[in-house]
This record gives sequence, C-alpha cells and structure tokens, in this order.
Amino acid sequence: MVSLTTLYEITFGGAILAFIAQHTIKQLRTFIVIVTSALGVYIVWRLPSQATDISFRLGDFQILWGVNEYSQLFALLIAVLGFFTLIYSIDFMKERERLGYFYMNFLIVIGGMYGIVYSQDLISLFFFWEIMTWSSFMLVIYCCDDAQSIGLKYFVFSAIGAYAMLTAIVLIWANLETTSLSVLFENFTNLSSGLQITVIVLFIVGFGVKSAMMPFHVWAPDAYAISPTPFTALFSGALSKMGIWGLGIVLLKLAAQSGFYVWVQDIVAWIGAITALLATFYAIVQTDAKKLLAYSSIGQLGYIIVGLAIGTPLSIMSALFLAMLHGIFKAMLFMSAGAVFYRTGSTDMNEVTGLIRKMPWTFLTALFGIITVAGVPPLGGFAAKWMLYEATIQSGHYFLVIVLFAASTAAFLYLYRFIFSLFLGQEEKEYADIKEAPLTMTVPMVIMALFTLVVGVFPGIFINPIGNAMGYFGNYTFNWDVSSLLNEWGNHVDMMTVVMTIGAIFIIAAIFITIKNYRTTRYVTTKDIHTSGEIPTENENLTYAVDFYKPFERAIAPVLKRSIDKTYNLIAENLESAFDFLRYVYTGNGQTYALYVVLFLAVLMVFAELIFGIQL
Amino acid sequence: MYNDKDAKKIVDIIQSYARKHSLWVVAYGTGCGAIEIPPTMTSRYDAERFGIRGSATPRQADVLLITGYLAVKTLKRVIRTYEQMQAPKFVMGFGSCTINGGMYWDSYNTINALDRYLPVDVFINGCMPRPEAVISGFIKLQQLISEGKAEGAEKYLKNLEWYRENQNKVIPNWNMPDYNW
Amino acid sequence: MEINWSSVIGIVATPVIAFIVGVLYGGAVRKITARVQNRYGPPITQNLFDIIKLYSKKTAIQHGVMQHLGPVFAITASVTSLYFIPVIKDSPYFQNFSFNGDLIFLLYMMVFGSLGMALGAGQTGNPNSAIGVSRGLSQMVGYEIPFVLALVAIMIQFKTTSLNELLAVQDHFTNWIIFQSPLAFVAGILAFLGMMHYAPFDVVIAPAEIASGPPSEFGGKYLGLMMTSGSIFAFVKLVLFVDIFLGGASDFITLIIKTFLLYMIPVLTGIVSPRFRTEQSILFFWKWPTFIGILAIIVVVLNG
Amino acid sequence: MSLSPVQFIAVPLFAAFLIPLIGKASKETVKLVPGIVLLYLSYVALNLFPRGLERPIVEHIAGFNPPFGITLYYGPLAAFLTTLVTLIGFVIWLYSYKFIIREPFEKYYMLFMLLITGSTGIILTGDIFNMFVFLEITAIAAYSLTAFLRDKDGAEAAFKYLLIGSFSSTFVLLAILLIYMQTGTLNLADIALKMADVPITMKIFILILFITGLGIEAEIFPLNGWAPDAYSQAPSPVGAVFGGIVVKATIYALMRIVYLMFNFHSVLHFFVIMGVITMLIAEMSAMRQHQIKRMLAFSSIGQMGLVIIAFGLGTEPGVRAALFQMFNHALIKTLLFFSAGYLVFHSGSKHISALDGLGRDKPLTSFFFAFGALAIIGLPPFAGFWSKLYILLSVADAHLVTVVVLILISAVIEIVYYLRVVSRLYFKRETATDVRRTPLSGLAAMGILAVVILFVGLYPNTILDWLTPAARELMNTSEYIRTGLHLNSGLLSINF
Amino acid sequence: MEELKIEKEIAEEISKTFHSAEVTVKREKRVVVKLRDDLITPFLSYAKNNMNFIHLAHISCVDWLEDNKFELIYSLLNYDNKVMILAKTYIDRENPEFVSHTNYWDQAETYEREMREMYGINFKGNKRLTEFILEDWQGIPPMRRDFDTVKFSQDTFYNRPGRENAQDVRTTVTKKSGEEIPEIGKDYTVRNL
Repeated sequence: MVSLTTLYEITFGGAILAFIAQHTIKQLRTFIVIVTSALGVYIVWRLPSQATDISFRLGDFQILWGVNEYSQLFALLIAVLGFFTLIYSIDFMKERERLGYFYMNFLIVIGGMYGIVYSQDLISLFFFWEIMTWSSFMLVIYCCDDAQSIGLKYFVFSAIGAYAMLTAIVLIWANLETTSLSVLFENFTNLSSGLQITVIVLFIVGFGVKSAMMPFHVWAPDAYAISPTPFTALFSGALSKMGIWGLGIVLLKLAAQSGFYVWVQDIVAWIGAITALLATFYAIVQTDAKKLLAYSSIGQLGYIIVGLAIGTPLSIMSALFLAMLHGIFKAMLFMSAGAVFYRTGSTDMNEVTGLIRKMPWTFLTALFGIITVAGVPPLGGFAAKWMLYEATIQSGHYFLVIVLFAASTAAFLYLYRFIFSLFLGQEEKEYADIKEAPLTMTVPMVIMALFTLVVGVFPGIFINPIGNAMGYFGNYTFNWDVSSLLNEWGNHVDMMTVVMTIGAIFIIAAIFITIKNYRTTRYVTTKDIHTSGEIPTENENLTYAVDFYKPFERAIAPVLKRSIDKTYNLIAENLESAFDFLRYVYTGNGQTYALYVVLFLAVLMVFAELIFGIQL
Repeated sequence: MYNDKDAKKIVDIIQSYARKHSLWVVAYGTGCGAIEIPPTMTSRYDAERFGIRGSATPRQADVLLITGYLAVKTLKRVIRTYEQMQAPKFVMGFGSCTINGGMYWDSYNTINALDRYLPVDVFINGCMPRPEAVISGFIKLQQLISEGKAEGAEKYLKNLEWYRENQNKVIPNWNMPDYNW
Repeated sequence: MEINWSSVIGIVATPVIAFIVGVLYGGAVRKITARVQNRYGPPITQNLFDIIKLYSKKTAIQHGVMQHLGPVFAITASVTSLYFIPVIKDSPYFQNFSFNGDLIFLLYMMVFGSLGMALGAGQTGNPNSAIGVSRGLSQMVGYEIPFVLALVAIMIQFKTTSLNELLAVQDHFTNWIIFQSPLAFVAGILAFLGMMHYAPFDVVIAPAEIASGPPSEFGGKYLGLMMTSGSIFAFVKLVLFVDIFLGGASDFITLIIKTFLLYMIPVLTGIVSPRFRTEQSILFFWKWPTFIGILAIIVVVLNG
Repeated sequence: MSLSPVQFIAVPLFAAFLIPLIGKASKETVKLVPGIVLLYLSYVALNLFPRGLERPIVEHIAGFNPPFGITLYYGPLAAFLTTLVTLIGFVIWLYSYKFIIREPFEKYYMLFMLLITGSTGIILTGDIFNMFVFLEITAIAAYSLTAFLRDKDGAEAAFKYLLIGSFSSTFVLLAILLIYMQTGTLNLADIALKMADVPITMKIFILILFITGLGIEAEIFPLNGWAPDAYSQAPSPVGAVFGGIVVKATIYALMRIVYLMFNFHSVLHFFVIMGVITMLIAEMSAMRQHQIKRMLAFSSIGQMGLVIIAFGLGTEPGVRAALFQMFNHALIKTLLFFSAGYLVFHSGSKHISALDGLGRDKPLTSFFFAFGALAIIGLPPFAGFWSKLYILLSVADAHLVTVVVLILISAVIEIVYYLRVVSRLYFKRETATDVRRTPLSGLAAMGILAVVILFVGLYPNTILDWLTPAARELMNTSEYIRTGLHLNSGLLSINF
Repeated sequence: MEELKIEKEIAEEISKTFHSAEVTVKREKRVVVKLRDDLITPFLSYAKNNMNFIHLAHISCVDWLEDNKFELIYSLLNYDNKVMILAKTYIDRENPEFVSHTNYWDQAETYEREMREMYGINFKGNKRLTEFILEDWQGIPPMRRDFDTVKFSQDTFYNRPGRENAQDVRTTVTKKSGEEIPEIGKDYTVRNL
C-alpha cells in the first residue's frame, strides 16, 4: 500500500474529505486532516524501500513518478512540516470560519508539493507546480480584505515564474521531443548553446520566483505576512523550498553541463547574496513580526541559492543543510509569532511586549529559532553557516562571502528586534492575564526547537542523508563524524567539543550566579526600573520598540529609498492605463464596427500580395 | 572552610577593603552642590584615585550623594533612587541644607533634616562644601566602612516604618512600589 | 580513561590568567587615561576591587530569567572563545581546544555573548538598555565587515581557517602577518577599535546619555559577572589579534608585551577622541576600513 | 427510424416549428421539448460517434450523387463537433429551464432550436451554399436572441450584430457566387478538387471575402466589435450559446474552407498573426472591463484568438490542440456564463463591484465561477490546462517562440482579471443578501459541466483519443475529397 | 523731556483709546497702565493688534492682603521700539477669578497655571489648569500672604534644634553689621486705587 499513487490519493482524497466533512460532520474534519498528514509522513518515510517508479501515458506525454534520495529529502521535510503545522492549526484555526476551505487547500498544497518532488518528468512537475500555486493562492487570500491585492500579486508573480518554466518545457519538447527529466539531463548538451542558456534562464526565473529571488521577491513579504500562520510556516518552510529543489536541479544538473556554467554560477550566486543582504536590510525596518520573518525567509533563501550556485560539494551540502534547517526554524519562528497572535491578536512589534513570563515555551522556541537563524553555536544554524562560508571562501568567491557575512551580521539586528519586541521589554498591562498557547501549538514548536539543538550537536544526522541525496548530482563523499564539520582545506570544527565546552561553562556559571546571594536576590517587575527616580504608572509602557533601529536606518537610507516594489507598481499602473486606452478600440458604436470591417477588407485587398506572400 | 571563623574574617576583610576602595556614586544632582562634583572628579582633585567613580544608574551604585537642598518633589525621587540601590549602600548629606535646611530653613517645600527620611552615613557641612571637604567626607565614609559602622542600609530596613512615616508626612501621594531590599 | 594533566591544568588556569591579565589591563587603562588627563589615577588593581565589591554586594535584583542568564551567556562566550584560541604557541598547557575550532567558529562564538547579554538587557524593560542594544548591534554590523574582510584576506593568503596553522606560518619575525599582509592588518585594527568599544565608538554605553546602556539594570553579582566576562573577553580579543597578526607568543612575557602594545591602540585613540553617533560610526567602518580590506583581498588575489 | 446524421438538422428544425404549435396548447410542455430533442440528439451523437470515427458517413439528400445535390459529411471532426454542440445544447437547455422564465419563452426555445439546427448544419454540410444557408439561420436566430430581453441595450446590441452580420452574409454569399462562377459546383469536396484551376488572384479575392465574412462570426479582430455587446446584453444562456456553439461552428466553417481550398502556408501564418492580435487586444480589454459579462465576452474572444493561432499552425498537433481548446472553451465558458448569469441575477447588477462577498451567500454558484475561472486560466487539474499546454507545445513545434511568450503574457493578464473577480466573490465583505435560491436545474447544469471539466483535466486521454482522428481529417483534405465524392484514392491527385 | 517721546506717544494713544485708564510713563521704555478689570482684555487685544505689542513677557500677581485684592500685572513688549507696557488691574481676593488670555498668547497658559497654583486664581477659559510645580499641594496656595511659611515649615519639616538664634535674619544681620536696613515694603496699603 506504500506507493506514490496511494500517497497522492490519500492526500488529495483527504483534502476533499475534509471539505465535505466541514459541511456534514464537523468533528470528523480535524481527525481526517491529521490522519491524512500522518499517513503522508508514514508513506513518505517508507517510500524509498517499497515504492517502484510509476509510469503511464497521458496524452502525448510519458508521465514518470519516482523516488530518489534528493526528492526524498524534500518530501520528508514537506511531510513533517505539514504534519506539525496541521497539528498546530487545530487550535489556531478553531475560531475561524470556512475551515473546510482552509484544510482542503492546505492538503492540496501538501499534495502538490509531494507531486513536484516525486515527479520525474516536466509535465507532471508543471502540473503539480500549478496545483500548488493556486491552492497556496487560495490560502493567501483566505484571511481578509487586505489579502486580495496581495494574493493577486503573489499569483501574478507565480504565474510569470510558472510560465517561464512552461516556456522552457515547451522549448525542450520542441527540440528534444521529451519531457522526461533523465532524458533531458542526458541530452541537454545536444541543444544549441543559445537554447541551453534560454532554458536555464527560464528555469531559474521559474524556480527563482518561488524561492523569492530578487528581483522576483516582492510578492513574498506580503504574502507570508497575510496568510494564516500555520500555512505561513509551511509556506516559508516547505513551499519556498520547491524553488530551491528546482534550482538545485537546474544549476547542478543542467547548467553544470553547459558551456557557461561559470557565468551562471557567478550571476546566480551574486543574485542570491544580494537577495540575502537586501532582504536583511528590509527585515530590519519592519514593524510587523510576520513581515520581518518573511523578509528573513527571503534572506535565508538567498543563502541557500548562493550555496547551490557555488556548486562545490561543501557548498551544496551547506545549501541543502540550510534548506532543511530553514524549513524547521522558520516554521518555529512563524509558529511562535502565530502563538503570540493567537493570544494577543497582534503581531505588531510596536504593540506587543513583555510576553516572556506569560508564554515561556513560545519564548523558548523563538529563542532557539533566532539562535539557529543567527548561526550562533551550539544550535544547528552554525553548521550550515560554517559550511557555507568555508565553501564560499575556498571556491574563490571572496567578495561574495563579505556580502554574506554582512547580511548575516545584520540579521542579528532583526532577530533581536523580533524576540525583544514580542517577548522582552516591559510587561504590558493589557496582556496581564494571557496564558501560554495551548498544547497543540507548543508541543510541535518545542519538538522542533529541541531538534535544532540535536542537529547542532550532531550535524551528521543531517549531513549523511543530504550526502546521500547529493548522489543525485554526482559522486560526492562525505565521510565525516556525526559531530564534526570539515572544510576543503582540512580545517574542522568538532561540534561535540564545542557543545560540551559551552554546556559545561554555561552550567557552572549559571549555578554560580544562582546560588550566590540566592536568598537576597529578588525578582522585581519590569515597572521597577531605573528611570531617574520617576515611577512609571500602570498605563505607561516604556519599552523602546518604535523605530528600534533608527540609527541603522539612517545609515542604510540610500538602500531603503529605492524599492523594487515601487517599480513594479509603476509598470502595473502604466500597463493598466495602456489597456484602458486599448479598450476604446471597442467604441460600442455600430458604425465604427462596420468601418472596421470595411477597412479590414480593404487592407486585405490592397496588401494581399504582402500579407499572403503570393505572387499574383 | 567557609564556616571557619578566621577564614570568614579574611573574606570580610577583603570584601570591606574592596568596598572601601570602590565607591561608585550615583550621579543624582539634586541641588546647587552638584556643581561641586565635576571638580571633585576631574584632574584638579581627582577623586578616582580613591576608587570613587560616577555610576550611571542606582542599580550599580554604592553611594547616594544628596548635593544640597531637597525639595519635597525631589525627595520622592531620591527615595526611589535610594531604594533601587543594592546593599550595602551609603548616603552622604552634602551641605548645610541637608543638615538643617540651611538658607531654606523656612521654605514651604524644602525639607530640613535629611536623616529623617534616609539613613545618612556622613554629613559634609558647608554652603557649599569645597571639593576638599567632599573628599574628606568620602575618606570618612571609607573609615566607617572599614570599621563596619556604615550600616545605613540595614538601619533603613530595620526602621523602615519610622522612615516611611516621615516620608509619608511630606509626600501625601505615595505611589511607589514596595521596598525590596 | 587517561587524564591529560597538562591540558587539565591549562583548562583551569587559562581563564584565571585571562581574568587577571584582563583586569589588570583594565586598571592600567584607567591609570593611563588618568595620566593623560593629568590626574594621578586609581591604582592598577582598581578594576579588581570593583569586581570584588560587586560580588560582595549583599543583595541583587533581577527582572526575569533572561536577565539572570544574560551574564552567564556572556561569560560562556568569552571563556569558550578563550578555550578555542591558542594562548601560548606550542605550549601543552595553553592550547586547550584550539585544534577543534577555527576562525569562523570564533567569529560566531564571540557574538554568542553579545546576543545573550542583549537578551538579558532586553528583559529588564529599561528603555535605555534597549537603546544601548540597538546601538551596539547596529555598530556591530559596521565593524564586522572590515574585520571579516581582513580575516578573509588572510584566510585566502594562507589557505587555512585554523589559528594554529596561521601561527605555524608566522614562525619568524619577518613572517608575521602584519608584515606579510599590512593592509589586512590595518583593516583589522580599525575594526578592532570598534570591537573594543572605546571612544569614538562608545555610543553603546554612553553613561550620561542612556545610563550606561545595556547593563543599566544590572547590579551586584550580575554586573560583577559581566565585568569578569568583559575582562576575559578583552584578553580574548587581544590574544586573537596577536595570534593572527603578530605571530602569537611563545611565552607569557612576549604575550604581555604584544597584547599590551596592541591594547594601547584603541585606548590611546579613545582617550583623545570624542564620540561618534551610531550611524556615523557605521558609515565610518563602511568607508575606509572596508575599502582597505577590499584592497587587501585584491592584493592577495593578484599575488596569487 | 435508423440513426443518421440527417437527424441533427432535421429534428431540431422540426422541433423549432413544432414549438409554437405546442405552445398554443401548453406552455409548460414547450419547455420540455428542446430538452427531449437535445437528449435524443445526444443519444444519436453518441451512437454515431464510433461509426464516424471508423469511416466517414456521407449522406446524400434527395438522392442526387455528388457533386450534385446536397451532401452531409459526418467524419470524425463532425462527429466530435456535433456531439459537443448537442451536449452543450442540452446543458444550456437544462440551465435555461428555470432561468428563462420571462415570456415569450416559447420563442426563445424556438430560436434556440433554430440555432442548434444552424450550427449542426454548418458542421455537417458538405455543400457550400447550404453552409451559407445554415450560417444565415444561425445568425438570424442569434440576432433575435440577443434582443430577447427586449430592453434598450439588448436592442442596440442586436442591431449592431445585425449590421455587422449583414456584412458577413454579403461577403460570404459573394465568395460563394464567385466560387460557383469559377468552378461551377457547390459541393465542398468538388470545389476543393477544382480549385486548382482557379486563377490565383481570384482565389485570393475569394479567400479575403471568406476571411472577412466568416471572421466576423468567428470573432477575429477587428471584426468582432459586435461580440462584447451581444454577449453581455443577451440573456446568460444565450451568451453561453454564442460562446459554446455559434462561434465554434463558424470557426469550423472557416477552417474547413481554408484547409480545403486555400491550403498554403502564408494564409495560415496570417491566421497565427490575426489570432495573436485578437487574443492580446481582447485580453487587454477584458482586463479593464467593469461588467462581468463583458469581461467574459472579451475573454471568449481571446480564447478564440488562441484557437485561431493553433489552427493557423497548419500542423496536426496544432489542429488537435485547437480542437481540444474549442472543446474546453465550450465547456468552461458555458460554465462561466451560467454562473455569472446567476451571480448577476443575485447581485442585481452587471458590475463586478456588485459581486462582493457573494461567495458566502451563494456558495455553490460562486464555487462554479471560481472553478471555471481556474479552469479557463489553464490551471491543473482542470481541462483548460491540457489544451493550453498542447497549443503551446504545437506552437513551439512550429518554432514560434515569440507566440509562445505572447500567449503566456495574455495568460498572465487573464489570471489578473479572473482572480480579481474570484477573490472579490469570496473574500470581500458581504454587501447584501439575496433570499432567492439558485434553482436546481441551473446548479445541475453547472455541476455536469464542472464534473466533465475535472474529468477531462484528470484524464485528458479520453478526449485526445477522439481528437486525433478529427484533426487528421481536417488536415487530410484528399481523404475528405475522396470520401466526399466517392472516389478511389488512386484517381485523386491534388497539386496545389 | 525729549528722550521720553515714544513713551509719551504711547501713553497718549492709550489714554485716548481707554479714557478710564491711568497711564504713567515710569521711566525710559516703561509705561504703566492701570485699568479696570473688565478693560484688560480689550486693552491687551488693542495693544497686540494696533500697537504692535506682540509679546506677552509675563503675567505676575501681587497679593494686597490688607485691601483684599490681587493685583495682576501683564507685561507686554514691543519689539520695534523696545517699550514695555505693564498693564495692571485689581481683582477680588475672596473669589479670585479672571479671564484667561490663552487665545491671545499661548504662553499665557503657563503663567496662569503658575498663578493658580501659587495664588489660587482661577482663570476661566484656560483648559490646562492642572498641577504645575508643586506636587500634591493640599494647603492654601503658598504665595498668599496669609500663608505662614515658617509655621508650615516647622510643622512639616522637623526643624533641627540648635539654630534658634538664627531664626530672624533681619535682626541678626542688623545686630552683626550695625547697619540700618531700610523698611522696604513695610507699608502694604494700596495707594491711589
């Protein structure tokens, strides 16, 4: 029973059942959804050992679905994240309306993503890609009135990407008469070089839109921020990885064969790095926590793109490592922001403050999340960042690494702002009696948080499956210890030693500071602070949150001033007015139409020779 | 080892020596005497050689200088600042205004006797005391510390009710958090 | 299990030595500052007294668990970084774990403490702390760039990211990286000015303006632990720079001389400087130091 | 009575004349007549289908042998199109059953039957003058249906349609006249055989007349000025009839004539270019429409542009893709017109802005609209995806990458204006609630279409298997001539 | 008296416009105008708009306890000729109320708040008559002359014993220096009311 067909049947069937259940037996809905996603996890887990490739003809095309290590990596991420986000959504979405719609689209997104990673031919890839796109669009516009234009923007950009991809597929079909990926990889060099570069560029655009590559990222911040949080976690965690999945294939399987691999590498790597830097800058100036995380996502995807583009074994490893890890930690962060939203009704960082004592587990998740994003040891993020930097330096991209470093240092700014504004700072009177988020929300979060720690100590548990997955791209061997990191110059970091040292010192120091003056150490409220003797009243909140990074904003003002978003809006406006002008070709006047007919006839008559190219 | 009497004594000696030579002053300029602090601290008189240093916040400070007259309104802030300091902590009255009201003895809004409201360890008289006097006041405080007599904080805690009564008499609207030593 | 006593001694002794050296350096800085300002100045042990006094404070307050743990993060970061730096070249006692880490690891480890402190400062709820953190993090983005440029220049020149291998390269006076790659040194030292938080880059703790910034709610044992960590951290940075640029040290005397001389650069700059605003210091670091750093890389690349 | 293709013409024609008579007796029965007729025709169509695929059926009316007398040619293509027309016709009747309640609905049904007659006639006939006659039947029925609501706007639209339509008839008639003058025959197959002897100038002249005349009905830019008004002013099922039946039949006629008589590549390229222009201008105009049915009309024109592009490729995959797109468009646009009809009915306004939040009040109708919108944009797993994909692939096979890009650009525009409506439907705040319910017959009609669309989307093979012989038939003119004239293949040679 | 020309012109203009006003040229650049309380508003308006006295420098108050009057003094300044007008009026002390002039000058708000706190004068029309300098003041306004500050201080602030001799500054100073201090302000009666 473990096969790809079952997987699709269960997931899409579950989607429809969930919708039906919502309108018949409401209690069954949640059960169906959870069981569906859990079965998904089980099937995906068992697939490599049991599944056989599925192949059938659809129209003119040979459809091919199969499991390989590379797909398996992403499929597991999708399955696990899908499962966790769905559990998380039980309580989060409880009070919302139209849950059948929500869960149906949610499961369709998951199914679409399974379809993408398991498809071995371009047609089914595009088929599932579009399914994923429209179902995610449906979720983006789920929330409210403001979501309409954002959703439209998302869809238009997605469509541009998808159609770029479609053009590439069509070109491949026209020239190679195949849609099979493996045949494409074998025969790619048979294409003319102009066609090769066109196909590569089109595919990069296609996948780049989903992975929010500059300058196609403009949809992402808004769409991430406005979609319901359980979905945002999946959106940023797994859905954006579909772009990465495709970019990996395009860069390492197609571009690597072409004559301009070096150029493609450099350009894509630079785009990735600039994406990372600018997205970080934009994240710093955000005031909405979810939007901040959205920009952060874009930045992290930039890192992954750089890693894929550089194309050395270590960099691919780091990219895939970061891709997997990003799925987890960004889901964690979005979930914690969502938990805050669930309790306070806002994610505005200028409003919500001081939740740490109210929501300790959420805080812990957020803390682990930001430490992982920052790449600070001992959590998993460090391994990814370390490998990326080493790979970037060792492959000779010296200035690239500077941009990456700048972005990653600047990332501390927004990460701190995220955790400070929501959880630290003065306790707000308004939130005096809120509680920790319910168990269905905290449990997935905390499990993932602990997982980042495990990955930090034993990066090998990620490195080994990723090493296997990289077998898809070529023969790379990674015979590292489970707890150590090794670069190409032979330098290494032993995470076990690192974590032991950090842990030992941390525990000693913590014990010392706790037992010292234990009985005379008092907890005081955050109202009891040094304010030059003045006493803040109950209603005063002195948390410094508005314009938190004003000085930094002033420093990077020239960058912030120019916005790609504005350019797109300008284009859209001009196009609309041009269309408006064209519309008046249809005057609504019968005589005009008659005139058109006569003119048409006359033109054809007069220029017949020209138009039909026939010597009369 | 820690329970051993002599050893404890040694620890005490080290601690009081360190305390004595590291007096951090919270910079709270209450009255006209605040103008005497900059010369005390800077090149001319260089109080830093005695380990005296300004500190920005009461959380880090050891010494609260009341530099001159205290209006009722200021008194409330001063009490707040004092209570935010961590024990052991010392108060120095500065100038005659803190002793008996000085030239503001009959004013309707300046207090006359500081030690009714805060446990003053050292008074420095004069209107205003010169930096030399200030430094000699600090040396007096250091002596008291090494002798173990500068226990203002404990006195305050022990007689908190009495202090509170006096404070409440001049500050009718008492809206401060409870004293957490 | 066999216990390697020399490394055990090293593990115990290194932080102690680092603390003592750091504290005395701190006292020396105050003394030197005083002399420059035509004062007599406090004794050189003044910072030690301060720290002991802070530990001997009888009471303490905290606003929550993150404030409680903030200084712990800081000391963890400084001591861990210390353990991963070879303090004395080729000494069995003071190598500690330096073979298990590398420069990029150190870069991140050094941030760990700042992040922890920032979290602790954030929880106090004091707006001054948050302002200080905001300034500190912003400024960090400024000086990290020239610093990383310098490090990258060195890494690609010697094809290693390990400090021990860098030390092995600088086996002779003429092979010191300061002479082999002077531009990288200049960029690094300019970044170092920022890292040490002396004027003109001390807007983070501006005492008169934002009440000493991040630590403004810390007192007693918390401040004591912070100052301990600060002393060790200053030593860590100095040793790191000496190891990278000045060929390390094979005995303590050399180490003291080199680190002290290096320390004087930010200190003397600081004494005679006014204070930059945050954006001014960020833009400062993004101008000349960055340019020099890029130049350093270009020179390295051109030299092959 | 044995089944024969003649019934496709005869039965609805008979029904059309019967309806007024029945109407005298019972108004309610009138409503049922078209349904029964179309159901019967569907039965006939499905029964004849395998036979048509196997071997073309050529019927001779009144016993004359070709090329004299009237011929009906029921090949794979005609089989496919008649099936489509009858099925769509049936669904439209189902929908109209409760929708057209305004008097005189017996006239509506009569005209509707005439329209079906005309359309099937165009598809089936093997005689060019007959084709003209059927075209006229269709057109006249269409004019009257446009003005069915008898309001000012409808009348105006109908008048415009009539005005432009009369041009169409004139040109087509003129062309037929010229052909007759030149070849002396009216049988399509015979004409195709004899066309080789006609001087090229005359041929081009005839071609231009045909293009202009039939292009008006096939909605080629700039001849399609009548269409938006007619679509939007006519009752919704009539819009569906236009989009789903009439245009399909005329495009069939145009393509049959062009492929049979003027099969040279420059002509086909001209169609590609005209298709692109039609598509782009229509999509751009649709983007800025404020009335939902006008928007649908422009979208319809755009889709026809797409079909014309695919036909213009002159390759078998191209023709097949065009037929597939015609099939899908017939289904989807009908579904869209149906749902839009009820949306307009419920909101009480033709304007898109009046549709805010209707999705909550009328979930099923809105759902069908959203379904249709997603399908017509060409998103999987709906039918529209495959036909668009096939068109793109065939265009790329012809190495027209620019056209691929332009098609995709127009698809992006399509996305914008359709999704704008969809998100309005579901996610804007509700404006008003309408207590009237969408009748079951309407929902059933939409439901049937939606199921078919989804089914075709998931199993495109079913349709593609039929389309391949149909496309081959259109491409393979010699086969048509041979069977049409009962000739042996060996005797035939066309050198053009 | 050539040098007081401008002042005299101003005095003349005022007395021409406000017949009941009692105008004195005190000295150079200083003109004192005494007015009925109901004429203050028209006068200020006139001075501001027609005579270019655009700056309200201060509002002050004098407590004439014996006459049971408060004297309000409005100081207006003309930037062009640097002349200052002191417009004086008397209001009832028992029920001290006056019109607010915040709509003429925004800064009047501050002065009026101070006056209310120190003298208890209620300025009608001032929207912000809240606590100003004193915190939680509960007794009679401290600047009124019937408020005994010494007694208040002794009652409230714990006079430290040992300075009884220094209680009367005047006598001590007189005794020590042997100098006669002129009795300024001894005669509190209002003349020429």
